[in-house]
Amino acid sequence: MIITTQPILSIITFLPLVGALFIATLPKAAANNARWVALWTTIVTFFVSLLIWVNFDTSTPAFQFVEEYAWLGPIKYKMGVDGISMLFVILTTFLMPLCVLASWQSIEERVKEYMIAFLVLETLMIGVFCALDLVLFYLFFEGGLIPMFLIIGVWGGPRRVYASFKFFLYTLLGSLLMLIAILAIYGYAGTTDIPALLATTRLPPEMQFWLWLAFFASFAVKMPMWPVHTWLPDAHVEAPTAGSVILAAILLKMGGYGFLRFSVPMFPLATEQLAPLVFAMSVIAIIYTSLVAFVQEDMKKLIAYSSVAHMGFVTMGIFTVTTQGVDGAIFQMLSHGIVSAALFLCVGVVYDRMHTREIAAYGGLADRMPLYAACFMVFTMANVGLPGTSGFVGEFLTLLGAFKVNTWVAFFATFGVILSACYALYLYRAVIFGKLDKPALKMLPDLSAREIAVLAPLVILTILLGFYPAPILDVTAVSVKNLVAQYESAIAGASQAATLP
Amino acid sequence: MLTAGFFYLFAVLAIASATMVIVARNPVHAVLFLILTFFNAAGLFILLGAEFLAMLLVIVYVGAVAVLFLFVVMMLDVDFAELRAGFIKNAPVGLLVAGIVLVELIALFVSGAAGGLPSAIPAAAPGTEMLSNTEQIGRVLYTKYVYFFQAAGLVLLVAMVGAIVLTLRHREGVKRQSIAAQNARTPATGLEMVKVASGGAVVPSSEAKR
Amino acid sequence: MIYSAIVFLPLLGALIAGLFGRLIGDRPSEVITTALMMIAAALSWFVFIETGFAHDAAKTAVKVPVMRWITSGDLEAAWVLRIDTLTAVMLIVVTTVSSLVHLYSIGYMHEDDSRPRFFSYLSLFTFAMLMLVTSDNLLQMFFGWEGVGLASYLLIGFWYHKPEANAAAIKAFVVNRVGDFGFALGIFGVFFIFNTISLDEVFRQAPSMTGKTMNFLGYDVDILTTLCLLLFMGAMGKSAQFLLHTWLPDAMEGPTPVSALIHAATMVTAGVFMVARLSPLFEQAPVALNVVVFVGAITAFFAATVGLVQNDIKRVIAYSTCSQLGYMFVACGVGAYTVGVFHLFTHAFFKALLFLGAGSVIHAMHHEQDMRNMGGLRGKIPITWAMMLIGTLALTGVGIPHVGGFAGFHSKDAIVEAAYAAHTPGNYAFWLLVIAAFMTSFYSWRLMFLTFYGKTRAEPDTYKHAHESPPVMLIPLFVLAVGAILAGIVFTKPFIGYGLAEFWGTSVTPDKDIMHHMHEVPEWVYWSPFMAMVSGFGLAYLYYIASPDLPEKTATAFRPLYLFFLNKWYFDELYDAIFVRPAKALGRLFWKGGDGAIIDGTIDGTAASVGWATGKIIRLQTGYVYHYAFAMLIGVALLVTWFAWPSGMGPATLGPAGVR
Amino acid sequence: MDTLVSYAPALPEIALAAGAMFLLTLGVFREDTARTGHSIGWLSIGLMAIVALLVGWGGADRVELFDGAYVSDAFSRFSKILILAAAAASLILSFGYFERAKIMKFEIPVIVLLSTIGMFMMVSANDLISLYLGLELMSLALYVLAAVRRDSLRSSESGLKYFVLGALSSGMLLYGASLIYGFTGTTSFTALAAALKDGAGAQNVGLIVGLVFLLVGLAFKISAVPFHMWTPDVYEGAPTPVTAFFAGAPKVAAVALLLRVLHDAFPGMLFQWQQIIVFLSVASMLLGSFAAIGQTSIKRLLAFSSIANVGFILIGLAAGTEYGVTSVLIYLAIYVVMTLGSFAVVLAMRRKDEMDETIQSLAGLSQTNLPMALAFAALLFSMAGIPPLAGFFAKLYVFDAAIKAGLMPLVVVGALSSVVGAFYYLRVVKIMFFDEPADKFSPADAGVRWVLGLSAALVIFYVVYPAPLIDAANAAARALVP
Amino acid sequence: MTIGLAHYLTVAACLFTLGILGIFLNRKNVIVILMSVELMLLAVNINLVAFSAYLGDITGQIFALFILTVAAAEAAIGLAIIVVYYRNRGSIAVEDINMMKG
Repeated sequence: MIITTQPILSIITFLPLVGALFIATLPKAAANNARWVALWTTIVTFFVSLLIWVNFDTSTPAFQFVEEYAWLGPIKYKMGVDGISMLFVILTTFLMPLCVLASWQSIEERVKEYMIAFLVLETLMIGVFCALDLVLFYLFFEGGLIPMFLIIGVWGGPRRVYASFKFFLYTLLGSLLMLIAILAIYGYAGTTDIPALLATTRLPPEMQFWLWLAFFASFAVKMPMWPVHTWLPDAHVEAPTAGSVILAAILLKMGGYGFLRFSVPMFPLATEQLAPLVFAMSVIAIIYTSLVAFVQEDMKKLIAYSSVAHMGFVTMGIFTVTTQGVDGAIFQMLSHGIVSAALFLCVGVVYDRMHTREIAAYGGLADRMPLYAACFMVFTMANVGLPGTSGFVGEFLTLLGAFKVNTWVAFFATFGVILSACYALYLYRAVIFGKLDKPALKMLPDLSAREIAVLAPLVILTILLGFYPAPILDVTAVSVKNLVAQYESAIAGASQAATLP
Repeated sequence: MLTAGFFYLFAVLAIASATMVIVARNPVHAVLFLILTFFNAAGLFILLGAEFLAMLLVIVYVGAVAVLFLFVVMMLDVDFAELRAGFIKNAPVGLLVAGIVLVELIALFVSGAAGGLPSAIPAAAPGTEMLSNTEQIGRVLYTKYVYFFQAAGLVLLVAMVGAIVLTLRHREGVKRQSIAAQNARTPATGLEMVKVASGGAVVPSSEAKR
Repeated sequence: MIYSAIVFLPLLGALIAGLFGRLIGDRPSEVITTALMMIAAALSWFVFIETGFAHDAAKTAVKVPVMRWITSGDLEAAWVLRIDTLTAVMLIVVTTVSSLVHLYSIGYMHEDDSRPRFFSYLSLFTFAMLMLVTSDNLLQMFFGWEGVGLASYLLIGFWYHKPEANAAAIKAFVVNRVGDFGFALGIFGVFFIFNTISLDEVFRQAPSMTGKTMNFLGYDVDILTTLCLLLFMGAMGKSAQFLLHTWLPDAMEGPTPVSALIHAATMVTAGVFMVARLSPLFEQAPVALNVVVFVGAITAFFAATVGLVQNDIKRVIAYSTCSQLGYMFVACGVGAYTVGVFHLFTHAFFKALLFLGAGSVIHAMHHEQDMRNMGGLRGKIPITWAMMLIGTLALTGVGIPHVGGFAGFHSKDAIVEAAYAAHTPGNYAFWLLVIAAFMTSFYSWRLMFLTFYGKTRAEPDTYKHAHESPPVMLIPLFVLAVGAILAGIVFTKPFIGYGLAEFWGTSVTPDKDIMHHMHEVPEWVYWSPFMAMVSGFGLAYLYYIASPDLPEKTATAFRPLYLFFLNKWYFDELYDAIFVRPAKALGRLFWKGGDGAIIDGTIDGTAASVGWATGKIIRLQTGYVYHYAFAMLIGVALLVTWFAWPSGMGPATLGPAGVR
Repeated sequence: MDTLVSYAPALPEIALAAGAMFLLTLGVFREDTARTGHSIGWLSIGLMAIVALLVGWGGADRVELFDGAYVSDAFSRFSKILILAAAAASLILSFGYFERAKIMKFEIPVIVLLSTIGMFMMVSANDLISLYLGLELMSLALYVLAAVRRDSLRSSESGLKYFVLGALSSGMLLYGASLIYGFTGTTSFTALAAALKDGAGAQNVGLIVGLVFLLVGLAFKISAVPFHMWTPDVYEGAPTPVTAFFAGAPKVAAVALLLRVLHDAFPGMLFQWQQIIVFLSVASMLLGSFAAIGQTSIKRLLAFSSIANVGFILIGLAAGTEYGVTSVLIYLAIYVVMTLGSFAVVLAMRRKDEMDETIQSLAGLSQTNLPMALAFAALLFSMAGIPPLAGFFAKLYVFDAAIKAGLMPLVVVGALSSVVGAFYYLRVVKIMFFDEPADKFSPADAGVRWVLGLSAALVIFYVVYPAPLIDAANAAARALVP
Repeated sequence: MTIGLAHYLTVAACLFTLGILGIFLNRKNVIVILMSVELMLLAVNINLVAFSAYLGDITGQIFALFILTVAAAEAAIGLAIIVVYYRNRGSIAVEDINMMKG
């Protein structure tokens, strides 16, 4: 194949950056040009990224499309994807054109800068999922803070300063601890090459414990897990629509991805030891944030809290370290990437018209906006986890995995499923149903062609993946199997070593 | 014994006058006490056999630096009535901290906890007994230590340039005699033909511009 | 192919009406969905006959693989249609009632301006229900299970302008979710124990698991009992059994055809279907079966008591449904699954008939549903009256013992007999069912009398304009009436009679003994439901025809009891107090208290203390040289002291300092 | 002739000194105008360029001169190049400012040159006396520079404060040097290292106290807490280009000197000085980060930021390994670039010839001058240590070095204080990007724009090709730590 | 009673401490601070000369020599700065030198 000889991942990663540089050279007034360039850049990136899906070999857990160049001495520039990371790349490239489209009209000021920030962010996000070196990973992981900070702060709502600072400092604190852990690994193993670390390095249990906690600090904040989740509602509420979309759909997934890539395989003993902690936090997240979501008055906040709850399923699934749990967690992340993105886009649709996100300001939109109501219904149901939507598969699998490990966890998490129905339907009812008696709403137009173009792919994917999740599950299967097998052998090895005198 | 006597004389006087330097209300007195301190220090130097440095201290410090101090003190014309050396509220704390450091240092020197203190002035190193202190310095100053000597020159250069940059003023309003300009004066530059409007005043063009 | 067509034609209809409804217009949407549904119904009958009456000794289920679904490790869940007799019975029930309701709705909904949506929902519901009944694994069943829940939610909330409708829709969904919570846990448990969720495989392994225990929530519990109870929880939710019943009466906020289809004939019976489908599993778990009997009996009794005093015509029927579902569960619980399914089958006809008839009444009365505002309608809408009468006769189980009667007579009486034959403690199941049968008769006739007899209490204007429904609404009534009359007589033998083994094949595993004992109950037992029915009718006649002031008096005399029944045993209030409001309060507490005060408070507090520290530090920077010098001196003093102290001296200074 | 050739390694210093004196003479004989100042300034920059070439062409080996008082090796060359770059850049930054302040005197570049010689002596010092003389040569010049705007009360006050405290610190340094000399009998680093081998000095409290005093004196120069107090006031009061100069070259020289002393003279007392450095490091990071939050003047903010940065530099120093030295040098280089860029921004904050140095005056800069806002934001994020900007790598290396040396707690403190630090950098970004725009700044001088652009570019694109800096720092560290 | 090295060091330490004290006890006159600095340097010189004598090594004295030189230069610069400051402020009281703080 030609593809394998090309640095395809680097091309995908840095294409958006090229687009951003191109936009930077445009004259200041050319807002529309900036939009179009951004759109085409993201679309081209998406189609190029499809090449890796097409050429992906699902029969091996090894990293594919690997590139390696000298960089910082022993620290290499190394990129590659496996079954766990590949789909996140696709998800990112897939959502970016939609984000650009969603921002088409809602962003009127400083369009050029906005598009540059987004494209830079895309580069960094793709990089996170492709990086095969710890330092390189950290670089991408952390670099995303800058554009996101600006996106929230410049184009955000009234409390954007508070939100952007909270977002930035919260995540920075977590990730600095991770950086220290990365350096500690580097110090111990003498390499930061991820495949090499995964394959050969067996860290001592004591060290695993601390490293696990340090990585956890970073990923838990990013996820975000209870009780370090409070930055998320604030960030979501203040961010512009596309910002929320990216935040919910991709940035949060970096946490889950990090758990899968680092915490579980590199620190299996610590994972086993500390999994109960994660379970407790996950279950609390599911129930607690669902209840909190139920009493929200702001649409975005409600969805943000629901994201926290859904991420609870992800962490729970990952730390069961069962095939189903991990499969489910990955699927849940991808599905949530689609669904939460769509929900935020839906909020954006009405926000663009009404400039308020207060739930009480709406009601009876089904009258004026039937198409919108239909789309919103699909995503609401996916959020609820209705079978036949993508939201179900992940939730089901994670719960299945959890039941194997701990019935209490499964019990409470399943209970959360009831609560998710409560808040999601409450939101839908308050916004879409009811009498259309608010005068401001009477002249609302239904979805425009552009909005349909944004939402339609998401509707299709939501339902398609609900009925036929195989494209995702097949890709992840081998890698997940390998992950679980490695983990189990590590645990077994350790307990064997412990029984020896 | 005699050495000891002189040592204590110089030491006590040095410390006492140094104390006076920092507590004297009148800065002129302070400078004078400083000079006294230097003299006593020079005495200590002589006890230690460093005649050259002792002389240098007297000549350079007392002769130049201290006088410079005195000069500046006078020049600045500070209202001495205002200069009270009143102790300030947290002086005790400062004294305490300084006292701690001092006690620690002295304890260090006296107890011999600092390893390797030579206890007596050794006999002069072989081969150098013929040389006076000044000769010894002279032998190495421009050979072994030429680098430092040059550097010290640069330090002094900086001091000179710096002092000039900071304090030298070309006063703008002051008219000075410029002989060259006077000599170069010609009728063309010195004379100006002015047409006087009837009822107007005679205004030189250089002033008319203002 | 046929099987696929039956299942997917409704989906096709739903998609056409849903996606292109506004494009192609109202009428085409209606026609297309209805036609597709009728084709499906016709095919279903064909399949039913082929499957149920094929003379094949070792009947096994036909499986039609459709598509892969979830594959993850050992978990293999595919989309497969499984056709056996039980499925076939359900197929005809679902498709027949559904197609009739479709047809009926063309008339009933003709004033509504979003008919394509309505028909799309109906077809969608039917598709989900068909997926449920044809499921080959628990996950697909769960899909159908939640799918019908969705459709139910959409249809109850179809008139989304009405706040009550919206509330009822959410209530239906959420309460069902509570049941599904158990169902889902049950599926997890099944997979955990059997490592598969395929029905056949689970059934094959089930006997080997009897008596074994597993750890669940910290307790060692019997595997099969636990799993069955968890799964049954789902059935309780869907079939509106006691404790999880509250959504069903409220669901009457939806359009009446919906009530007929979903909340009488099909969806609510899914629980019964599930227990029957999982009979091989339940048969191994007697404790679970006892629970099923208990819940069923209680529901049958409880719902009937509430039905006695309701004034809304649809709510009476709704409670009746609830009660009848209790009967079915009792049948299943005692092991007489086929009896339960038989009642399900007959009930579908007459209950749909009653609902559609009630719809016809409501239609005639311009959407008046309160029976206190009716009366004397017999002359105005005679055909509807006749149909309702047939339905009532079937429901109350009118028939001549040992000869035959309306549908309900055959199926319901069989349940009562089975309940007796099962010898529950004190025969409580039997007695509760008999009492319920009496009450059923009473409230059914009460409904008839209040609606059709006596002097009208309606608004004169409304009464004047009351008119018979159009043929498109009446035709379904006729068809259902035929079913209500004949279903019992025709199908008793294959369903519960001596032909049952051949008819059911391997699709249901009934308890052999119960079917045997059922036919050998004492004569008085055999007569008891008949007596209950007759006395119920007599009492109703007394109260509502002979001396119409009696109800008032009774109500006053037993006011607390009356209010207790009228307010549905105060379940809504109870749930509101112990679930809904605490949940909201908790949510608010977590939000303001947990997130706001504690978590953000900590963070903001940290930020504030940083600011505080900053202020302090800045004040150290006084601008005075002597302070700066002092700071330096302190630094020096600290460092010197640190090293003068032996601890700072390093490893080489363990001995006395200064010793060389 | 042979003697002269043998002085060749000291050619950079000799050239600088000769050049400085030549330029001084030239200036004296020219009219005392801004034009003269300008041309002497450019000539000085040219001289620095030539010297840089001379430094670069020096051999790779370690050469000792003047009876071992002077040493030239890869380490000194690395530091000298950095010093020259920083000094030249701050000279470029200074022209416009001095011209507008009407103090464009030819002496200023000459004094800068003289102080540069002092710094050269510092990084090449191999003897306590050359250490002291170099330090004083530099410091005296700096005192003058701080007060050079002599009609300004702020400038003279900052000069005065700097001088008084600087004199105090050099007194302490000398006291330490005298003790060290007394307890070892030598002032040569080479001899010191030999005498203190195998932990011989560890028992000697007098020596340790001497080391403490010496380090205190040096800590003052790098403005490590608690010897930092002069920094904010002097940075604020001194003319901005001078502040830029202060924050760059002298800091490089002082840190290099510190490295030189600790690694060349006291490798045997690592355990002792490590404790001091750790203390200074923790105090500097925390205090610098916290105090910066409350600032309203951008110059004071940068002052505290530089204090915090010194804390991070000291992390690498505390490691006490070759890798630690590498990390410190990398940090220094990146720090110099960031600092000069930031001061270029400060110099561009001018409205109608009035400098406005409050942070608030940057409000909405992204809307009035996007390139400048972006460049400054890049510098700020870099200082906060956010990848992929250069500042991240600086922190990465010092953290890594410290972790490899087993100083995990120190690194954790470093991480925490960089979060606090990020807060105040972010605040500036917030003011530039989120706030409503204030009035436009007057167009910046070409020199300022060039320095800003170049430093921003270096900070942003360092990630692409980091190898040269790493290689150079490695070589330098190898030279220092055998 | 012989006068040993410790005696000289003690004298020097006293002078040194007095120098430091002078810097932060004095609130009124900057010039006194300069004098305090001179005291500190003097203390250093005593140290160096004493060590030099007791070690029999001339380096200490050379060091002291350079310190004297530099101290003179330092005094010159210091006084120049004080003069400049005085011209601006009209005072050299230490308490007045606090325009910049925080």
